[in-house]
Amino acid sequence: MIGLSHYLAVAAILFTIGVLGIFLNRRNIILMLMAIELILLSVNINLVAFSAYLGDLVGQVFAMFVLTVAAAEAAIGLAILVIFFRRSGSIAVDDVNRMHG
Amino acid sequence: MEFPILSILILLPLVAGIAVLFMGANAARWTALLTTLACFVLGIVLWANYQIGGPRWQFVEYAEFAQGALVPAWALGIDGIALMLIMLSVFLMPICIGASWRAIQNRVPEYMAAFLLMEALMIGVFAAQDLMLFYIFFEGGLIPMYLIIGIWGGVEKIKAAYKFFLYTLAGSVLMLVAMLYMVLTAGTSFIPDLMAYDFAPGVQWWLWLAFFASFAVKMPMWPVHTWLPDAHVQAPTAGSVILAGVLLKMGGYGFVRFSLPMFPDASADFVPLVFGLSGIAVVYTSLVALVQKDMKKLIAYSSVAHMAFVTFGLFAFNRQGIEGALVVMLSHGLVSGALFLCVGVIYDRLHTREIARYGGLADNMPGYALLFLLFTMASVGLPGTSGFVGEFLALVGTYEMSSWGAIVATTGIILGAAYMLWLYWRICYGTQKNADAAAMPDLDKREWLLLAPIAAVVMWMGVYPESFLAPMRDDVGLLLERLETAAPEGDAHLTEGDPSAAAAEAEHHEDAHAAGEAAQ
Amino acid sequence: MDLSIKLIVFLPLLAAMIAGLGGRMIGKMPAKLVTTGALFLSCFLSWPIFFGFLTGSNAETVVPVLDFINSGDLSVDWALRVDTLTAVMLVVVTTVSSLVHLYSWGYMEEDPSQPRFFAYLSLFTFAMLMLVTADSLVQMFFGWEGVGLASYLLIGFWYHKPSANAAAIKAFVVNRVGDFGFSLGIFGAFLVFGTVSIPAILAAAPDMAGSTIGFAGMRVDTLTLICLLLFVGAMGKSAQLGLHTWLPDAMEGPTPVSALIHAATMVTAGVFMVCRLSPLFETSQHALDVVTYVGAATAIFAATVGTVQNDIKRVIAYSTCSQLGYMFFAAGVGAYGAAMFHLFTHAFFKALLFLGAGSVIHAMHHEQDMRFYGGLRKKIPLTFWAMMAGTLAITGVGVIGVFGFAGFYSKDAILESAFAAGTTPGGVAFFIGILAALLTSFYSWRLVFLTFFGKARWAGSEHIQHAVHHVHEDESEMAADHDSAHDHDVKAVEGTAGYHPHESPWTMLVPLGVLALGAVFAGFGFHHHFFGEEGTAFWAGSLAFDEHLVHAAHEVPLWVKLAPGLVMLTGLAIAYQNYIRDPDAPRRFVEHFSGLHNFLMHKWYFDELYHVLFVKPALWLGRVLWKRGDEQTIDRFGPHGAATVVGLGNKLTARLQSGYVYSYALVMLLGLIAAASWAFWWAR
Amino acid sequence: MIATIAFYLFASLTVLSALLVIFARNPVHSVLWLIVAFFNAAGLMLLLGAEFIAILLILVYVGAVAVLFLFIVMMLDIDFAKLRSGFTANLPFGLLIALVLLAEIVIAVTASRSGPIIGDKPVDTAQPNIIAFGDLLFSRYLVPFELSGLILLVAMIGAIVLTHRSRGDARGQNIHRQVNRDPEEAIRLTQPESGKGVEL
Amino acid sequence: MTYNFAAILPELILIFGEPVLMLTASTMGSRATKITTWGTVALLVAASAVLLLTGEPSTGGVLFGGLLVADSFATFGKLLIFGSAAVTIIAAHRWFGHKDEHGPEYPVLVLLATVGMAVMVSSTSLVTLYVGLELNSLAAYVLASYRRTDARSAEAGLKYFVLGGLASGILLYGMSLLYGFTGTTQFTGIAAAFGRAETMSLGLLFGLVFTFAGLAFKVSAVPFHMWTPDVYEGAPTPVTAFFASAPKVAAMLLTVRVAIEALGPAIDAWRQIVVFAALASILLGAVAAWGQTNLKRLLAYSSINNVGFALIGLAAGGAAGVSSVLFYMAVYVVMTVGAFLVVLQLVDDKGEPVEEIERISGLSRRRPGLAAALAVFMFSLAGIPPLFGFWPKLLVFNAAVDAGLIWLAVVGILGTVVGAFYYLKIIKVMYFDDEHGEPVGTVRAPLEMAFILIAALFVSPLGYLLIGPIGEAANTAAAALF
Repeated sequence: MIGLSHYLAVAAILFTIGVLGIFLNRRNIILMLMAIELILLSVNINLVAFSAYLGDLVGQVFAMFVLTVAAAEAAIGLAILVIFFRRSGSIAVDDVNRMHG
Repeated sequence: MEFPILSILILLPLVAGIAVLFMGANAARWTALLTTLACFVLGIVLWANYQIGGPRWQFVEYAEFAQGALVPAWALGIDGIALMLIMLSVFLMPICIGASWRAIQNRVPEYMAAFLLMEALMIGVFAAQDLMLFYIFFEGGLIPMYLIIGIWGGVEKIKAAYKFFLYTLAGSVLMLVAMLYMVLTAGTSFIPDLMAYDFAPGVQWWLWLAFFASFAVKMPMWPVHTWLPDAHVQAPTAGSVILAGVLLKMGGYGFVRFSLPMFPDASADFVPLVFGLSGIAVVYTSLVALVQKDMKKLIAYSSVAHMAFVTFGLFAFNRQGIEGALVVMLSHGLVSGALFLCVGVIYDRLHTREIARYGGLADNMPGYALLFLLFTMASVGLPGTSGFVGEFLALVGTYEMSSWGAIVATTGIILGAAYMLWLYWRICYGTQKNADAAAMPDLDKREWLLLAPIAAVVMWMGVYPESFLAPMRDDVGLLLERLETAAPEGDAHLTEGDPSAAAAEAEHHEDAHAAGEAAQ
Repeated sequence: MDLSIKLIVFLPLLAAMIAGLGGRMIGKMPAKLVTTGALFLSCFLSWPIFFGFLTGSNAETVVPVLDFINSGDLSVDWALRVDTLTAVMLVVVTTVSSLVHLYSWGYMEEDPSQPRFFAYLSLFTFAMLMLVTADSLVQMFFGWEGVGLASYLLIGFWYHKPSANAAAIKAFVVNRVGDFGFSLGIFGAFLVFGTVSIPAILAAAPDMAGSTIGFAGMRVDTLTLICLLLFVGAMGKSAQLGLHTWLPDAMEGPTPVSALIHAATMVTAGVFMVCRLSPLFETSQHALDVVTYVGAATAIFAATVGTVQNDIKRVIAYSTCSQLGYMFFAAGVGAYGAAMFHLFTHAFFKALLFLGAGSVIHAMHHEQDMRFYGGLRKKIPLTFWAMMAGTLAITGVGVIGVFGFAGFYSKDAILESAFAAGTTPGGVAFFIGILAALLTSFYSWRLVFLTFFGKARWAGSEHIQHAVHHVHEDESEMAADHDSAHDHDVKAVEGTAGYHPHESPWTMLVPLGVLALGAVFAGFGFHHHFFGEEGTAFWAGSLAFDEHLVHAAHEVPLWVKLAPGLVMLTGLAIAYQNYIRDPDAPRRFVEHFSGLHNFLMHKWYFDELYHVLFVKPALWLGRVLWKRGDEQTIDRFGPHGAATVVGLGNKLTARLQSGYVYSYALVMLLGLIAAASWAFWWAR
Repeated sequence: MIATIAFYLFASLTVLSALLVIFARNPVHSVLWLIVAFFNAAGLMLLLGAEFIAILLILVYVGAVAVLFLFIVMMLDIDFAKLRSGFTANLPFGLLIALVLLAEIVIAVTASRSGPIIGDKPVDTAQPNIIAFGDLLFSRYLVPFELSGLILLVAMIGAIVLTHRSRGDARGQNIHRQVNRDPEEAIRLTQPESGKGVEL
Repeated sequence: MTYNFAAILPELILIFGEPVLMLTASTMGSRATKITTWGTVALLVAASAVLLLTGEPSTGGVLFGGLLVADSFATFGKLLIFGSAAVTIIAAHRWFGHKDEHGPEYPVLVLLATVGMAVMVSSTSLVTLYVGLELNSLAAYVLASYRRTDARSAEAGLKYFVLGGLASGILLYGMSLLYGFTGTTQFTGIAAAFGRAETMSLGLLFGLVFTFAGLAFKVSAVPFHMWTPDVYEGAPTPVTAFFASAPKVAAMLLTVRVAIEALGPAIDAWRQIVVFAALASILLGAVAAWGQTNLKRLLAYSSINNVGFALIGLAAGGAAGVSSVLFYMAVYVVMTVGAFLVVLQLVDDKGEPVEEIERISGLSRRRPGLAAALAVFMFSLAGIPPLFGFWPKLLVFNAAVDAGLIWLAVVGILGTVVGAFYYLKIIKVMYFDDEHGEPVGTVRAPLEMAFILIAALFVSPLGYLLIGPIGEAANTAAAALF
């Protein structure tokens, strides 16, 4: 029988993969943005699962807001990515290192 | 409430300090001088109107910003001890301005502003009757002093300024936590109330240690004294004068005002610690002073040694000790200030503080040699000068508490004579080695005006210290009452013998052997 | 008497201030006049007081002047106490001082800073008078330190000379070691008696007998402790063995200073103090024994060293030291009257000797090495006779029951009472005293023979050569290149090199004459009062006068009475043999016993020992504590250490802040995991 | 039973495609795997009875976000060959702590005493999901809803502000300038001297 | 359901004023920027005025079924936020002035972020919290990379975005757990669940941990501070000034509200986390600031450092603790805005902004007033009496001591000593060092100078006169949470 825990576990795995995507990859920033989308997805699964098992729609409403924000975030993230690319000609993560210390 | 003289004493230099920022160099000098002189006059008025034997707190003022125990109230008021220290401050201040008259040529308005601010804060420290107000004034002094050292200081001014600032800050922040605890526990930040509040003995320990951290640094006591030589050496002359003359006294004042009356039990418990550190300080810093090649550094180290007499005296828990310590504070304020001025006089001429560059100044600067000699002798505690009265009383008190303490402290007067006289020899006596040093003119009028008043007061305090002791007497008495229950017994306490047996013994000299055993 | 004592004490101070502060303005002559005049006035006011006590018409009084320190029980006033003891000191101090002032007119004639000199002298006199009139230990300490200051200033008067400066500082610091004890003694006395007033202490002292007190972790007998601590002070001021090293060096000062301070007055302050506090000392036999032994040891030590010194002033200085030893052991055996008597006579003849020596030195153009003297008897006859009077006095020439020079009475009194005391310390002191008397006689006559007899030997002296070529050389310049002559190898050449010493001016000779009178008659004139049948009445309780001892001293066996005279003659004979009949003998002696000679020449190596024991370690420790302690330990682990730690932390954070997004994310994640793990732990 | 199989299918595919998003070499492939992941996640939500969110997920994510990603990846002239393919040096460490995190979360959220107030079975709601959803959204959650409109406004303004370039060579219409043009400035009258007119 | 729109009038003013402004501006051509700038400022002032005038609504402040609240806590926060936003908008106007980069969009974005912040401080539900937070964050990402021509600006935006995305993911995850294990998104409901022993669970605790982690990012507390230095340095200076002030207040107040209202019963659970974050922030902020050469970066670490002190107040908990945090933030905002305003005035003779610390050497001679003001701000930030910056520090320590956390106060206060070091460094450069930087050009900016003067007077000892009013306001605001 599939219970709440299963969904939560899936979400947890997705969350971890998303986090991994952020701090493990050196290839490109787009991947990072996608990793963030994965994290948000995991949250959505969480919210919907909880919502379903609680019999409370608020979780789904929340998930909708998360979706909205995710879309907006993607737009802004990609915009920033574009201007960064214009400046440095690269989207390699290692090149985002002008400031440190 | 009548004339708010204390507020005016604080606000006058503050306002003048802001005003001079907008003036030219000369106007700033004159404004600063006139302001400090006005403060001095006010100080004299203060002293003249202080009723010896009157109420404990006089010239009381009180105003509140807001509700709450923690919120600093504008609570001012002085007792005799504070009065004397305020007098010291207002007396030294015009001298400091005068000492900087020519020596400071750049950023004069800022300089004068810093000094005036300093004066306001110093008076505030001694006049504050509210714990938080005290702390604000106490810590606030760091800022102008930091700037004075840092901007107008010597070659290594930055290191010295940092060391001064961070050392003293580190010392005093712990005190702040203790103050918070006290206000929360006692429900008041009014110092006279706190002085009568009995904190639980266990708590007293921690509070005492926190306050000690602050005052020990300020004092400074060994081993947290190392900021002092650097700060003194790098500061401009007037800065050193204020530093040695007044700022160091805040530590001693703190002990008298806070540590002793507020935590009498802890103070008694920590006597061995204080005496131990003071004893080390006396010997240690005297020896270090002996080998210094820089005049100011030598005097700075000697200050540490002298301030150890203060701590000795204060923690002797008896009248002689405490009064002596207070007189040492006053005397050291004058004498070390004067010595720094003396250094400044020749520094202004030759721009070096290296002892070896001078020599034989008694030839071309006899007036200078005379005054320098006087201050040297006052520094080594020659009777007839202010140095003696304080040291003597402090040591009498110390002896009553601990003979070991007195023995160690008294070695300080031997070493003190050695390094001060050796310094004097190398500066004023001997043959002239350098043509430029030999060509230096004697004191001019301005310098006489700076040094002669100090000399006069030093002698006054040495010959008739009653003027200075009288205002403080009742306050010391009250302090002693407070300490009475806690005061530990001295190690030198007397055990009555059997006079008849002793008389018999005196008749029969051969009984010496028995007396020898008794002596063990 | 109230007014006159105030005048006596404060006139010199006034004069000192006028001459010192205004010397530049008013000029040399007025300064000299003011100071000398003031002193003579003091002197003339003092003698009547003394005679008043002598005749019993004066009684002990205390003249209050001003409050001084009031701190609880500790109450000290400025007050002038006059009693017999004070009166004795008053005349000694004012007389010698005024004479020395006068003498300095001549002696210091060429010095450019005479006002300063006279101011110092007067200042000294004031301090000394404060000391002797003290009614409390604190005021005594004031005078004590005041004379120390004046001594410091006067020894270092020729401040261009490194040796003078060194000697001045040494004098001050060594005295401070003594003061260390003195102060602790005062503290202790206050603790025990609750007062620092001398009469009160003396009155209370017997009640304290047998009590004990804690000191430095031990329990000791109260009175012994206080007496010994005070005695340490006396040792320092009176240059007793151990703390004596400053006195010979103090001869760097001008000779009048040596006469006044380092012979007649200041150095006897210790003896005065013991006598003043004699009732206190009487309560502690241990303390008295220590006083006796120290005095005796000093007497013999200084006498041995005195026998080999070549510097005329150093010989007299060691002689002073030795004589002070006498005084102390006299006090130690309880013969305070004898001690004061010797102090009194010694003041005259020793001042005389010093001033005479000064006259010689003046004549010899600041040559002080006796090996460059010789045959001066004819050149400066008046000085010679004055010196003879002094020598006769110090060696104690006299015929029992008939007449004797000053020292004859006082020294015999001391020796006899030591014997009469009948104690072990007394006996030891007696025999040592006799031996020292032998040596005293020897070195005193040696001095006379080397200086005034034989042939002129000053051709080799640099000073004389200097004088011959640059007659008008500034005196202080001369002094500047003068080096302590006793150590380097001197080639004394016979001959005058064309230099003919002249007798000193009258300003110098008059004091010599006056003092010579004192040296001749002081003993004869006053011995009944000081240490005789009239003693009790004379001292009138101002010191612990022991009549029994006086009687015992008068009834000692004959050999005891004769012994001093015999050893004096022996000393004279040895000196005559070695310096008149066989001038080469000393050289042979030195060759044979070079070890002993070096030992004595180097003053038993005290200076060297102290240098190794105290001076070097102090400097070394100072340097170590400064560099290793302050800089390398406190600063290193304190502020600099903290700064280093923060700096390292800063490097660490800078590395952490690598600029890479993924490492930032990693840090965040680590924080998250840490918090999550903590939640696990917390919820368990 | 079917629900169980469906769950495991969707779940495993979601996880797998998510992993491939991370590990794919080509960003284009990553985006495509992301789309797969969204589809499967939508499937999971369908299983939970949240039809509206499931549809929304596909519409918004697949229809807009993923396409946007693709668009950007294509638009940026990225040399994919030059992109470093490796992972950070702390890969093993990173994996380790990721596993720790995962383990902690899984234990925490699935622990037996995790949610006593939650039943272990989805609640069947009588009302169709979308109606109830709408009711809630436009009544109680009106303010957040309106605010999310502001969020989209920010996204719009932000994207425009950041990426919009006024290129010098592009000729656009400046209405403001046109309207406000002063006739005096529009024409410039010149009277060239003969022979010195337009240089050809 | 009835809507009490009157209670959110300030927000409504902003929300509806903005489109009007934008539409007006779009027809104004070159004057558009000016219009939006001053228009926005006017809107903020109007909103603040409404806030001040209306006071707390009679409904007890709870609005929209408990999604929002208009209590005095929110009012306190909003006033600070609106005020600092207005000042930073004005400052930006001058700073961007000579460049083409400044567009009418800038004030709009700030204003939208401000609306988000206003929602943040008044939200009482996870949903509104999230929406407000994201509204603020998204605008902030754009603002950080606002100078498109500057690579550092783009990098700042990118870093901010990626890390912010991660942080909001973590926060969301935590909130989803909170929602799941309590069944509600209302703060009060969550608090009730925490309060009941039988509902307390590990999952709930994880929700708490993740939520705090996400919020810690917003207030840039260690170890979630990593973005701060880079973003502060890279973002255009007016934006940095904005970041350091209003969002910090909003995030801190939000954190306080969540911690007290939603997670209050679990104070024992989060106190340790907050204590750790506080001490780590104080220490790291101080230590890391030490070697900085860039003024903005140094101020970034300073903000981390200061947040640590404010968190001490939170760790103390209770009304006194919250009040101290509020007081702290009020004074902090003035100090930090003042400091940034000074930094904004620093341009070289070509008009380029000066950010390197060593280039302001000798500033005390060239611009004595400016240098004095900066010195005052630095001493005040360091918490040295008699400057007013001392007082809020004292209050948070007092709260800690009151709560029995004496050791926390001791360690924290020792942190001020370490912290003092780098503040002194700036003063040292300005006053002690010889001039070797290029001459600093003068910007004629009377309005900014007036702001600087006001801020300087505020942190001067005169500020102590304000202890009464501010303290009262803070106490009232804090009381709203209990």
